[in-house]
Amino acid sequence: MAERYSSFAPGGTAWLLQRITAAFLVVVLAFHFFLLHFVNHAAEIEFAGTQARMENVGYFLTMVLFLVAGTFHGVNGVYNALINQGLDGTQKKVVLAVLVIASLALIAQGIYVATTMAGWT
Amino acid sequence: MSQSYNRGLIEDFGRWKEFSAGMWAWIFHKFTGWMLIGYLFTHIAVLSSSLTGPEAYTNTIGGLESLFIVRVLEVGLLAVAVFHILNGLRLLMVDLGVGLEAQDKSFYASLVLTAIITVASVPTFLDGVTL
Amino acid sequence: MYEHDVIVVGAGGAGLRAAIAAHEAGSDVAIVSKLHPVRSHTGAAEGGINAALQEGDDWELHAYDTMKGSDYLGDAPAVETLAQDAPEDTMRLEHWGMPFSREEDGRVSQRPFGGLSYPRTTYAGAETGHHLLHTMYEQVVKRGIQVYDEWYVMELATSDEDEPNDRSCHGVVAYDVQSGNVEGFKANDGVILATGGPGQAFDHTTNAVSCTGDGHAMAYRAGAPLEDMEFIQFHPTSLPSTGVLISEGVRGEGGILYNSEGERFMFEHGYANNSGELASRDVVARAELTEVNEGRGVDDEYVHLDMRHLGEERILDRLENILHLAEDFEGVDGLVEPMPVKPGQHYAMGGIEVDENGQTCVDGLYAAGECACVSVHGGNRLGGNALPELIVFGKRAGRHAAGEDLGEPQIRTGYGDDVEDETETELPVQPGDAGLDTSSGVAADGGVAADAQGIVERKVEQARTRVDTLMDRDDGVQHAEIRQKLQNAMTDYVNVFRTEEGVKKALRIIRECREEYQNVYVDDPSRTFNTDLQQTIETRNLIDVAETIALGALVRDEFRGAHWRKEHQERKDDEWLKHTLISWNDGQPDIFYRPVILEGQDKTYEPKERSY
Amino acid sequence: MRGAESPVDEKEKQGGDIDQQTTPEDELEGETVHIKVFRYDPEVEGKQEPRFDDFHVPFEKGMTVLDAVMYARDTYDSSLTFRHSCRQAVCGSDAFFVNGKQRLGCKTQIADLEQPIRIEPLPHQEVVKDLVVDMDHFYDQMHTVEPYFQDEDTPNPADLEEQRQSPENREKIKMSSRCIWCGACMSSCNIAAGDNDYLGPAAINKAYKFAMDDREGEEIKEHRLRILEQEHGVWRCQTQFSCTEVCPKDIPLTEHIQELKREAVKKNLKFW
Ligand SMILES: Cc1cc2nc3c(=O)[nH]c(=O)nc-3n(C[C@H](O)[C@H](O)[C@H](O)COP(=O)(O)OP(=O)(O)OC[C@H]3O[C@@H](n4cnc5c(N)ncnc54)[C@H](O)[C@@H]3O)c2cc1C
Ligand code: HEM
Ligand code: SF4
Ligand code: F3S
Ligand code: FES
Repeated sequence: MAERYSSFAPGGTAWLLQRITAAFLVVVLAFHFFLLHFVNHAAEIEFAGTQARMENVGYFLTMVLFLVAGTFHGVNGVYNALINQGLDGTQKKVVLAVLVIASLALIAQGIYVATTMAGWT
Repeated sequence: MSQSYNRGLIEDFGRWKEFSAGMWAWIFHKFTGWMLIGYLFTHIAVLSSSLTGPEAYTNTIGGLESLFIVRVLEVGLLAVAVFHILNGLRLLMVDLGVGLEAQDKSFYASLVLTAIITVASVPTFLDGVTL
Repeated sequence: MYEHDVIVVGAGGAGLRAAIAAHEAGSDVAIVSKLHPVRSHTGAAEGGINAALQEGDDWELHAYDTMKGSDYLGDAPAVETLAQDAPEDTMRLEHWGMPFSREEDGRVSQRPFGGLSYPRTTYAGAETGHHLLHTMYEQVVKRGIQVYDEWYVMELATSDEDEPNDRSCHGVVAYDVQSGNVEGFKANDGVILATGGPGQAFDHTTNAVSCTGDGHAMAYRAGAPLEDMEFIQFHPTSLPSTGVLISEGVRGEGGILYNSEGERFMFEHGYANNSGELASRDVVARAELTEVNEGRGVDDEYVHLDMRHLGEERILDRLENILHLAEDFEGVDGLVEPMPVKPGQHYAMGGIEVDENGQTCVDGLYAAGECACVSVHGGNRLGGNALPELIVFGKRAGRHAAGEDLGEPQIRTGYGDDVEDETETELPVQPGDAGLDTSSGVAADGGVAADAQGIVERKVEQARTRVDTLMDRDDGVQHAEIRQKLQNAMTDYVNVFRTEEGVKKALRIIRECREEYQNVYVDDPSRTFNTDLQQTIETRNLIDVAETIALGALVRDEFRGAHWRKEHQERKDDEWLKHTLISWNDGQPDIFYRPVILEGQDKTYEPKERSY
Repeated sequence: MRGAESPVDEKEKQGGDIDQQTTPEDELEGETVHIKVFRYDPEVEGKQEPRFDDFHVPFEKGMTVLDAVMYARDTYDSSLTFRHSCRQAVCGSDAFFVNGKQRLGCKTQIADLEQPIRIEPLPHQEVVKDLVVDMDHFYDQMHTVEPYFQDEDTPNPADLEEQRQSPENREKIKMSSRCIWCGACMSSCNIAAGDNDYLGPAAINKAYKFAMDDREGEEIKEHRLRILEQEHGVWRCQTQFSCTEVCPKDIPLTEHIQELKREAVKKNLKFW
């Protein structure tokens, strides 16, 4: 008989967050795309425009949250996909570590860039 | 990995023909999700040019946007994002237990809508770029 | 060699219940089954479990109905035990989580069934057997009882004293279907056979392909007599093309039988003026065949069962799976058209002779469930009485094998001073062993009985030789041919209507089958999952079982319960209030009789005219 | 039909290389059915390399895939191996991969299929021989969810007192209780194929049956949810729906899994 599962690591939190971030992303991603491709054409983007937008604290915060949510959602999605393919043991731990570091780096870099854009550095 | 007796050609090819709507949706969602996260990393990298200075930023963006290939890729990205969003909404509905009977129809609807939105946005995306 | 206190052969309702009971009594028990437990044919039972649960009902009424249904061939101590224990054992199933159908107040539902004076058939949709089987398997999993699934039991390891009553059973020999390895299983305290029915002896049957009477044949060859084998129940409503059963529940809920002329023949032709469609099964089955024989059958083969008038809601609620069955196996939509039905072999009332504790005359050898004959069903089983038998007598066999004291049994077994020898009937052919087959019942080597270990080992050797012989032979006949011939003979001549000439013909054909079997060979050279080998062994068992059915049908020259004889149209209570017993007698079958016990705890069941 | 000994039988005994075993179509009168059956046996020369054998069997109204393979076995090649027993979709032995879909042989009408009919063992499980696959992993997963009723204070059976259950509650678990352990769902699920530890739709459905049964009580329900929400439990399901599509008992598996996910989330939210 199969061993009973002993470690009760509830995966529900990550699952729920994946859904919540998804719901959030729908809104901001649509906004983002619309703003930067339809309202302002991507080709016409200039630093000045970006800075103008970033200086708005609301916009800044939205973008940061967008980044954090997107990173979590994307990286958690990738991680889940790998577990679905049977990733296990040490390999799993290594992958998790790499993904967490990459995410943190991405978020840090992103926030740094955003503050630069806003001209707050 | 699952153990399965090597059935040679039978197992390797042909299986995809037997996929159902739900399986295709899963594959596409996965594919588009990976594209998006890949893009997110690239995107931040590109935006990092602003750290060097405003001109570098403007030039990088402008330079990239003047390339036809980038525009095409952007259309692709839009398609990917739109599908991921629409199917993501479908999945959210499924998670809430709404409209489970129509799960295959909603998948097909996502595909069709994605195609329409993508085609409709081509003029905007390709505006002002030359080959 | 594997070793356990109690070995249960078979994992249907009876086997699982026996194993749980033995386990609860503190025994180290293991189940050996040729199918994974949830594949057992108990899962096919649809209708329900009879148990006097409700206030207005009473176990005595249940016992009375059963006795009457049996046409006074049931043994009262067994019948009363069944009726007394069924309520509690049914309740226990509920406590184990079995999803019974419910009333508004949350209590389990009961419905009317043929031959019952009170609606006491407890059910779970139209899938009662499925739920019963799964619920008990769940309990087996919970208790961690060892199950050897896909192990085919070939023979019993029984000592070889001359008198079966002196013999003892010490285990079984089985082979692992997946690998083909033949191994011994030593049982310190007892072997319980729960191998189910022998339906595959017939061509048109509601039984599974795995219902091949293995337990019957093994016990028979080991010396335990088979009892009342001539009593075969033919279910009046099976689908014509496959034999798939349409539950009696349909008639219980109000389904009506029509002939091709649209007549409700049960009433209009006077077969059962009171109960109509709900008369006991033998009555309805004969009525249908009479209609067909008199030219009022549909397509000259079947009649119609109509439930449309019950309304979609009620049908979906109570009989939903009947709709699926009719659709999937006959292509008929029960909501818009009547369903074609005809009688099909359904149940064997007879079986391995046992007492109320499930024990045979061979020490340490038990039988329970459909393969056993206690006897509660006598000449005819009432619908919904088999499932309670599984749990009541399965439990008793398990407890007794595990060493619990259940009191002196009142029913006697084996050859003894209370039996009467058969003398009158002339047999058309010599039944029994045809010589060359290497499968014999007991661990004989001419010497003194060895110790338990030795007996099992010797049987393992014999079984290995037998398998090798079958596998090594390169040509001859294949079992499928013999099996088909046997099944056809039984369905043609030992069916609902029996004539002396017909039964004799069947016996001759069975003899031919036996002789052909001497040249049987297994074509598949592989040891891995060799179903060809397994079925070849099963076919041998079917021959033994079919022969006892035909022998019983020949000697019993009366009409009782399910046993109808053209030349003898009346029940002969003066002569035939006795059980037919057939003993293998090391290859020279013996027929003898034991009187029926009609004296119950505090009343005697006086045979009455059976009218519905 | 016995006369129609397939000529290839001979070749097989010689262990010759045969990719195509063919029963002569012209010897059979009337309408025939063409089936291509997957063959493999680790022990028999010529079958160690998987191949497909062709059989032509006479068609009859109402014939099922199981009838066809049984006919082929009994008439042409007795070594053709598959599990089967009840012939009426209750024992769950004969789930095969028929024309690219997991189906019960006995419940699949030949008339509904395109010919030639390809019959293979269930994908994603080890093949033991021909159409027989190793079911152990499936059984293990079923056992993992503690598939038995747990309630400590049931009444004494001798009092003939049942646990009350409303008809509505019984209705709620009705579909889930129909599972016959055929394994079709598990075989169809990509996630189960990739992740051996995934409980799989059948086991989760089994747990659903108990978790939703009011007779068991809240505490045990929580215990069950804890088993289900470990890493390889319900969260692995990616709502592919193929399990629901193939289930011969029409159990809404995806719906049940989703409901359990929500139950688990709800339960966790309570602690926040
Ligand atoms: C279609 C149908 C509907 C029915 N409906 C009802 C009903 O509504 N109510 C009712 O009371 N009764 C009903 N019956 C009768 C009742 O279901 C059966 O009599 C009963 O289920 C038999 O149970 P069992 O445990 O004796 O045998 P089974 O359930 O047949 O189990 C036999 C077991 O023995 C094993 N076995 C057999 N041979 C060997 C061997 N050689 N080695 C190892 N293992 C072996 C098999 O693997 C199996 O596990 C119905 C029967 C049928 C066929
Ligand atoms: C805009 C709205 C979005 C919605 C509604 C959405 C929805 C979802 C949902 C519901 C899932 C979970 C699938 C599952 O576990 O069953 C998912 C997975 C995923 N998402 Fe999104 N998402 C969105 C945006 C994004 C973005 C912006 C990214 C990239 C940064 C992204 C990357 C991913 C990835 C990588 C996965 C995992 C895919 C896989 O299974 O391999 N998503 N998405
Ligand atoms: S859930 Fe359906 S497909 Fe899965 S094992 Fe049970 S019956 Fe078979
Ligand atoms: S196919 Fe698999 S992914 Fe979920 S919906 Fe069914 S379990
Ligand atoms: S043979 Fe039992 S399910 Fe098909």
